[in-house]
Amino acid sequence: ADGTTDVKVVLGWYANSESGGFFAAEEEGLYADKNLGVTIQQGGPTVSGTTIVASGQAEMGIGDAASVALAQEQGIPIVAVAAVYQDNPVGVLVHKDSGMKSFADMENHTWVVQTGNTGAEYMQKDQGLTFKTQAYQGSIANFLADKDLVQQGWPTNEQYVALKAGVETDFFSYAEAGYNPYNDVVFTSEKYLKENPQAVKDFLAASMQGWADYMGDVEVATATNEQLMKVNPEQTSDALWYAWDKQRDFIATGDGEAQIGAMSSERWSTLVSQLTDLGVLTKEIEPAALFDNSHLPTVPSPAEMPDAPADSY
Amino acid sequence: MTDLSTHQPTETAPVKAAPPAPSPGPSRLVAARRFVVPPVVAAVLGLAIWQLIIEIFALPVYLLPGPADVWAALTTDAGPILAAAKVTMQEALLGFGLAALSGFAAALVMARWNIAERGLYPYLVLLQTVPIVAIAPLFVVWFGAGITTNALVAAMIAVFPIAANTLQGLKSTDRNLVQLYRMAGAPERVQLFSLRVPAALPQILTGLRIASGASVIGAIVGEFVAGIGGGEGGLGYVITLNATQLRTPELFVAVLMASAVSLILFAIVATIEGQLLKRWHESALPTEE
Amino acid sequence: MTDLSTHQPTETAPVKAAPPAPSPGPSRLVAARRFVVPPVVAAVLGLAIWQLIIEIFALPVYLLPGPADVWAALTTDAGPILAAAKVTMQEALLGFGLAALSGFAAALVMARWNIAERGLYPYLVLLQTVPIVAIAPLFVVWFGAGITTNALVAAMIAVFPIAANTLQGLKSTDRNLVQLYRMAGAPERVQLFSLRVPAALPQILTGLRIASGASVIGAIVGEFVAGIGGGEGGLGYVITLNATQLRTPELFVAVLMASAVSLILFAIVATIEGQLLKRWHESALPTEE
Amino acid sequence: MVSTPAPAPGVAPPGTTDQAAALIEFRQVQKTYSNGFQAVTPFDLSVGAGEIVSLVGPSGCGKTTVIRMAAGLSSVSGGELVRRTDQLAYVFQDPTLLAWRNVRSNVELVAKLKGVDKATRAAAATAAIEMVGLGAFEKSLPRQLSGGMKMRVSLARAITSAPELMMMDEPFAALDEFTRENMQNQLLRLWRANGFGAMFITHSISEAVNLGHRIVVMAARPGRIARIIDSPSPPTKDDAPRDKAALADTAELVSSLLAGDK
Amino acid sequence: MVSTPAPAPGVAPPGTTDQAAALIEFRQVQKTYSNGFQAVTPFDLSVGAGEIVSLVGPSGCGKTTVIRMAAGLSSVSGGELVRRTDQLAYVFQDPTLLAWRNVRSNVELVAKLKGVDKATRAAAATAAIEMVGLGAFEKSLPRQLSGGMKMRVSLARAITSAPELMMMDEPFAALDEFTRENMQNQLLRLWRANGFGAMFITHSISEAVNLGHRIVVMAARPGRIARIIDSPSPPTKDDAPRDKAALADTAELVSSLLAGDK
Ligand SMILES: Nc1ncnc2c1ncn2[C@@H]1O[C@H](COP(=O)(O)OP(=O)(O)OP(=O)(O)O)[C@@H](O)[C@H]1O
Ligand SMILES: Nc1ncnc2c1ncn2[C@@H]1O[C@H](COP(=O)(O)OP(=O)(O)OP(=O)(O)O)[C@@H](O)[C@H]1O
Ligand SMILES: Cc1ncc(C[n+]2csc(CCO)c2C)c(N)n1
Ligand SMILES: [Mg+2]
Ligand SMILES: [Mg+2]
Repeated sequence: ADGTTDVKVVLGWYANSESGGFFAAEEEGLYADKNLGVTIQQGGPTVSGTTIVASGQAEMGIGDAASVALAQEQGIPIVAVAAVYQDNPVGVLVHKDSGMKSFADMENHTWVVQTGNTGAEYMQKDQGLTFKTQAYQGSIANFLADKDLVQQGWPTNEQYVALKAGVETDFFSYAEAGYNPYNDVVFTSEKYLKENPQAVKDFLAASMQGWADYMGDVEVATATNEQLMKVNPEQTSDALWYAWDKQRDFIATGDGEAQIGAMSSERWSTLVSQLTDLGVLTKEIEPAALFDNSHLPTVPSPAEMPDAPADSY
Repeated sequence: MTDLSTHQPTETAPVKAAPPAPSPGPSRLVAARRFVVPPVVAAVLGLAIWQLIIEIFALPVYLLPGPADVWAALTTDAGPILAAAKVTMQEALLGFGLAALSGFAAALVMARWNIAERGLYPYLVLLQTVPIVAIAPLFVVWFGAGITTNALVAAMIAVFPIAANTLQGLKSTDRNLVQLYRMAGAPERVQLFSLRVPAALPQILTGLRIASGASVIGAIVGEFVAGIGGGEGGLGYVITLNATQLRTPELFVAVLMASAVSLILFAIVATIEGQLLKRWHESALPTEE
Repeated sequence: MTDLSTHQPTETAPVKAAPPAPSPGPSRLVAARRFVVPPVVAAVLGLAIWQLIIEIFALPVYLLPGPADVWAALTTDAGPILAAAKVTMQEALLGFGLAALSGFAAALVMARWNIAERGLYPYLVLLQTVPIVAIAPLFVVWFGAGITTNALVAAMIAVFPIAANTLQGLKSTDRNLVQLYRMAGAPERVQLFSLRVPAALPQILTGLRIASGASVIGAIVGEFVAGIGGGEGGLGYVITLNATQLRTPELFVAVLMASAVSLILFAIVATIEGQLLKRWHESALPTEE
Repeated sequence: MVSTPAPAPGVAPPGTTDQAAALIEFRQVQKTYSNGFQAVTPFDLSVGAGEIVSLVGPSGCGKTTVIRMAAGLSSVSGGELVRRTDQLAYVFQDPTLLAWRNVRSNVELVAKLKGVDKATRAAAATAAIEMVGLGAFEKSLPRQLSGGMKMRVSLARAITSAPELMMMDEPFAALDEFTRENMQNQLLRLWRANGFGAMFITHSISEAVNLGHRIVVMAARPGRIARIIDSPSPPTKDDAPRDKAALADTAELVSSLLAGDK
Repeated sequence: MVSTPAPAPGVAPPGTTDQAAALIEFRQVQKTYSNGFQAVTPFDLSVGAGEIVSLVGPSGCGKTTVIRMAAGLSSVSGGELVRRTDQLAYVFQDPTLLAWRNVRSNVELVAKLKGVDKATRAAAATAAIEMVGLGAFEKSLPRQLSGGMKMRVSLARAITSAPELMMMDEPFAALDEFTRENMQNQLLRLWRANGFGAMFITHSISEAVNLGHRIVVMAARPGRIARIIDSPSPPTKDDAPRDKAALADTAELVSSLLAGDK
C-alpha cells in the first residue's frame, strides 16, 4: 500500500557474522531507502533454503554454490544472483601436534564431516585420498578429545571454538586443494527474478552496500553485531568479532575486491564439471543457467580494512 | 435344645492396636515427604556421582561440565533460556494436545471397527517410524518454520504411544460388561464412551505419560530441523547453537530445561491420572485396606 | 407326588444352525486374508490419494515425489539402500534388546520397592526427555562413532515406553492374587516373576510395540548425529545425504526403508504377543464364543 | 442362529407354554465350545411370556451356557434358537459391575442405556435399591461392598430396566438364607406386578420350586435336560395360597432326580 | 496388629478352645474402613488347633472382613489379633485363579510356592482335583470352566497346600446341593485325616451346623457377634455317628437368631 515491496530472506544458518552484511543493510536503513520491507528468517542445520525459495515461502535465500547446482538438477528452479564469499572457507582442522601437515598426511584418518558435504567427496574422488567419515552435527567435542581425527570446519568458526577450548589447530581449506565453489551465494527463484527484477536489483544494491559498511566501518559492525546478538541471544560477542575479522579474507578477494558478490562463468563452469566428475551431478547442467549477475551493482570492498576493536575477541 | 455358650471375651486385656483407626488418608505432610524425599535423595546422589566422574577422569568442561559449571551457566543465562523453554513448552503442549486427540480418535476407530484396526494399525506404526527429521524440511515448506511445524513434529512422535496404549486398553474390557451393553441395545458408540473408555483409563493415561515426554523430544527435534522462523528459538535452537560453539555448560542447562518442561507435562498427566483412578483402580489404590 | 411332564420336543422340525459347529480356529487361509487384505486395501488407497494430491496441487517432485518417482528411485538404488537398512536394523535390534532388558529391569525394581519408584521414575522420565542429539557427541567420545553409540541412542529412546507400561502392568495385578502369594510365604521375587509379570504381559507387550518403532527412530537419530558415513552408513546417513543433496525421491525410499525396518521389528513383537496372549487374555481372544 | 422377531404383542397368562406366545424357543439347540468341548447336547425348551422357568443341575452341567445362548451372549453350534423379545435383562453369575460407578449409577445403567428417561429410572432405581436392601450404600463403589451386596446391585440393575424377560444366573447364591428368602418374595411380588418371563438358574431346590412355573432339571456329561417338571402349585398373579405339600413333593422329586444323576 | 508367633507344637484335640493352643485369637478386634465405615465392632473369638468354626450372618455383616483380618489380608483398626501359625490356606469368596495357568497348575500353585517338592504336590493335587470332581478338566484354563468349577479349583488349591489353618469364604456357594453335600463330606474326611483348624463362612445354616465345632452367628449394622454356639454333636476324628436331632435343633436356633436379626 505504501509502495514498499516485501522481501523475505532465508539465511543458510542462524544469524551470525556470515549474514552480517544483510543485517547491516537493515540496521542502516538501506533497505528502507529502496522501499524494501525485508524480513530475515534464520536458517538452521537442515533448513532447505532452496526449496523454501522455490516454493515461494521466501523471495531470497543464502546457501552455497553446490546447492544451487544440485537444486537445478532436481528441477528446483532457482538462480544465483550474487556470491558473497569469493573463496570458500570450508576446510579441515587438525591438531597442531597431530603430525599432519598436509592433506596427504590425513589419509586413512577418520574425517568428521557434514554428511553430504561435497568438499570431502572431492578430496576422496578427485584427490584420491582414502578416509572414513563420521557424521558432524556441529559439536567438535569429539575432535578435541581425539587427536587423530580430521575435523571439517570454518576458520571463522570451528578453529576459534577449538582455540577457546585450548586446542591449537592447523587449518587446510578445500580451496587450496582445488575445490573452491562460491559460498554465501544469494539466490532467488527464476519466477521471482523474471517478475520482480527491480526488487532483486534493489535488494542486491542495499545488501552489497551493507556488506561494504559491515566490513569497513567498525561503528556499523558494532551496531550490527549487537543486533545479531539480539536476534540470536546464544551468539557471543567475541565469536562474532572473530568471524567478522576473518571472513573479510574470503569476501574482499579476487573479483570481490572490485565488486562485492561478483560471479564469473569460469567459476561456475569449474564447479559444474567438478560436481559432474564427482558423480554428484548426474544430469547435464548448463553453468550459465545457474547464475545471473546482471542485477548485481558494483560496490567495491572497502579499500582499508579496520582492525577489530581491542579486546573484542 | 442344644448347649449354647454365650460369647466369652478373652481374659487377656485388649491391647490397643499399633496403628489406631487409620485416618481417611495420609496427611499432606507425610505424602509430601514420601514423594519428595526419594527423588531428592536420588538427585543428591546423582550430583555427587556426576562430580566424582569428572574428578576421577579429569574431564574437561567441554566434554562434561560439572554441576557447578552448569549452575553458573544457568544463573547467567536464565533470561533467554526461560524464553526458549517457553517456546518449546508451547510447541510441546500443542503437539501433545494434537497427539492426544488424534491418537485417541485413531484408537477409538480401530477399537470400533476391527477392519479399521487391521488396515490402520500398520500405518500408524509406519507413521511413528517415519524419521521425522527426514520429512520435517517438507513440513517447513508446507507450514513454514516455527511453532506449527514443530508442534506437528511433536504430535507425530507422540501419537503412537497414545494410540497403541488406548487401543490395548479398549480391547481389554471385560467381555461380560461389553455384553451387558450390547443386550441393553446400547449403540457401539455409547459402549465405547461409557464403558470401554473408562475401563481403559489406566492404559490411556500410561500412553499419555509416555507421550508427554515424547512430545517435548518432538518439539526439540522439530526445532533442530526446522530452525526458527523469524520468531524466537526454542530449546532445540539453544542446544544446537551452544553445541556448535562448544558451550557445554549452557548446552546442559538447555538439556535440563528440556527435561524440566517434560517433567511439567508429565506431572500434569500424573496428577490427572491420580485424580481419575484413585477411587477405583488397582494401580492407584493404597496397598492394603 | 406332583404332576410331572416329561420333556416334549417342539413340533417344529429342528433347523440346522447357520454356522455349523465351529472348527477349532479359522483356517490359515482365512486368517491370512483377514490380516493381509485390509492393510493392502489401505495401501492402495493411500497410494491413490498420494498421487491425487500431487496431481491436484501440481506439486513438483522436490516437494513431494509421486509413487512412481519413489519406485524408480527404489529400483535403481536397491543395493546400497538395503545395505544401509541392514546397518540400521542391527542398531535398532541391539538398542531394542538393551531397552527391553533395562526397561523391564527398571520396572521390576520400581514395582518391587515403592521407594525406588518414587526415586527412579522422575529420572526415567528425565532420561527419556534428554535431547539425545545434545549428548550424542559425548557418547561418540566414550563409545566411538558407529553401531554402539547408535544402539545406545536407540535404547535411550525406547526404554521409557517399556518401563512405563511394564510398571503400570505390574502395579495392576489383582490384589487378591497378590495376597495369595503373600500368604503362601512366596518371596516378593517369586511373586513378581510368577504372578505380576505374566499378569502384566499385555501391557509389557504394548510397551514393546511402542519401543519397536522408537528404537528404529533412535538408531536413525544416532546416525544423524554420530553415524559413520560412506558404505557403512545406515539409513540415517542415507537420509541426510539425500536431504542435503536435495534428492527427494531417494530420500523417500530411505524413509520407507526405515519404516520397513520398524515394521519388521513390530511384526516380531506382535507375533510373540499373539502367541503369549491368545490362550487367555481378553485383548487377544475371539470376540464371541 | 439366534433370531429376534418383533416381540409378540399379547402377553400370555403365566404358566402357559403356548408356542405362539413363547418368548424363547430352543429347538435342538447344541453347544460345542471352540476347544471341542460339547457343553450342551440337543436341547428343547420354550419359555412363555410371563412364565418363570427354573433351571437346576449339577455344577458344570451347562446351565450358564444355556441362558447365555438364550440371551445371545454365546453362539449356537447347532439347532435353532428363537427369541421374541429384545426387552431382556441378564443377571450374570458374577456381579459384573462398573468399578468406577457407585451403586446407584450402576443400578440405573441398563435403564439409562435403554433410553428410559431420567425421572422414571431414578424412581425405579430407588425402589430396586430399597428392595435389595442397599439404601444406605447408594454412594458406595463396588470395591466397598461385600460379595453378596454386589450381587444384589446386579439384581437391582436388572429389575430397574423393567424387562419382559429376565435371565438370572444364580442371583441369590451369595446371599444368606433369610436375605435369600426375602429376595424370592420380592421377586415374586415384582413378577405379579410386571409379569415378566424368566429363566432362573439356582442351586437351591426349594428356591427353584418356589419360583418356577416349571423346573428344568439338567444332567451333566453331556449337558442335557433330565426332566421338565410343571409346578403343582405355581406362583400366580393374584398371590393365591400355595400348596406347600405339593411343592415339597416336587422338591423331593427334583432332589431325587439330581441325586440319581450323581 | 497381627502377630504370628511360632506355631504351637502340640495340636489340641478338636473342639477345644484352649487359649494356649488357639491358632487365632481375636481380642476386641475392630475394623473401620478408610472411608469411615465401621464394618466390625469389638470382636472376640479364638479358634483352636483342629477346630472348625462356622461363621454365618446376613450378607454384608462383616464375615469376609473378619477372616481377611485373621489371614492378615486386611489391617486391624483396633484391638489385638494373634495368629499362631503361618501354615494357612485361604479360599477367597471369588475363585481368584491365574488366568494363564490350567487347572492342575493352579491347584499346585500354593503348595509349590510353599516349597513342597514336586512329587508330593503332584500327588496331593491329583487327589484334590479328584476330590472336587475335576479330573477330566486338569488341562482346562479357568476361562473354560463354569463358575462352580472355578470355585472347586480354588478349594482344591487350598487343600493341596496341606494347611494347619483353613480360611474358607463361602467355598460352596456356587455349587448345587448335591455337589455341596459331597464336598462337605470330603472336607470332613480330610479334616479327620489332617486335623486342620478352620474358619468356614457359609450361608447355609445346615452346612454351618454340619461342619462346625462351634457356630458363630453374626449380626449386621454394626457387624458383631450375636451368639457363639457350641455344636451339640460336633464332627469327631473317629467319625462317630452324629446326633441328627440335636443338630437340627441347633440349626433351628441359628435360624431363629438370624431371623431375629432381620
Ligand atoms: N469358554 C469355554 N470353553 C470351553 N468350555 C467351556 C467354556 N465355558 C464353559 N465351558 C464348559 O462347559 C460346561 C458347562 O459350563 P457352564 O458354565 O454352562 O456350567 P453351569 O451349569 O453354569 O455350572 P455352574 O453351576 O458351576 O455355574 C463346563 O464343563 C465348562 O467346563
Ligand atoms: N474396602 C471397603 N471399604 C469400605 N467398606 C467396605 C470395604 N469392604 C467391605 N466394606 C463394607 O464392610 C461391610 C462388610 O463387608 P464383608 O465383605 O465383610 O461382608 P460379608 O459378611 O462377607 O458379606 P457377604 O456375605 O455378602 O459376602 C459391608 O457393609 C461392606 O460394604
Ligand atoms: C560461519 C558459519 N556459518 C555457517 C555455519 C554452518 N555450519 C554450522 S555447523 C556446520 C558444519 C561444518 O562447517 C556448518 C556448515 C558455520 N559453521 N559457520
Ligand atoms: Mg453357571
Ligand atoms: Mg463375604
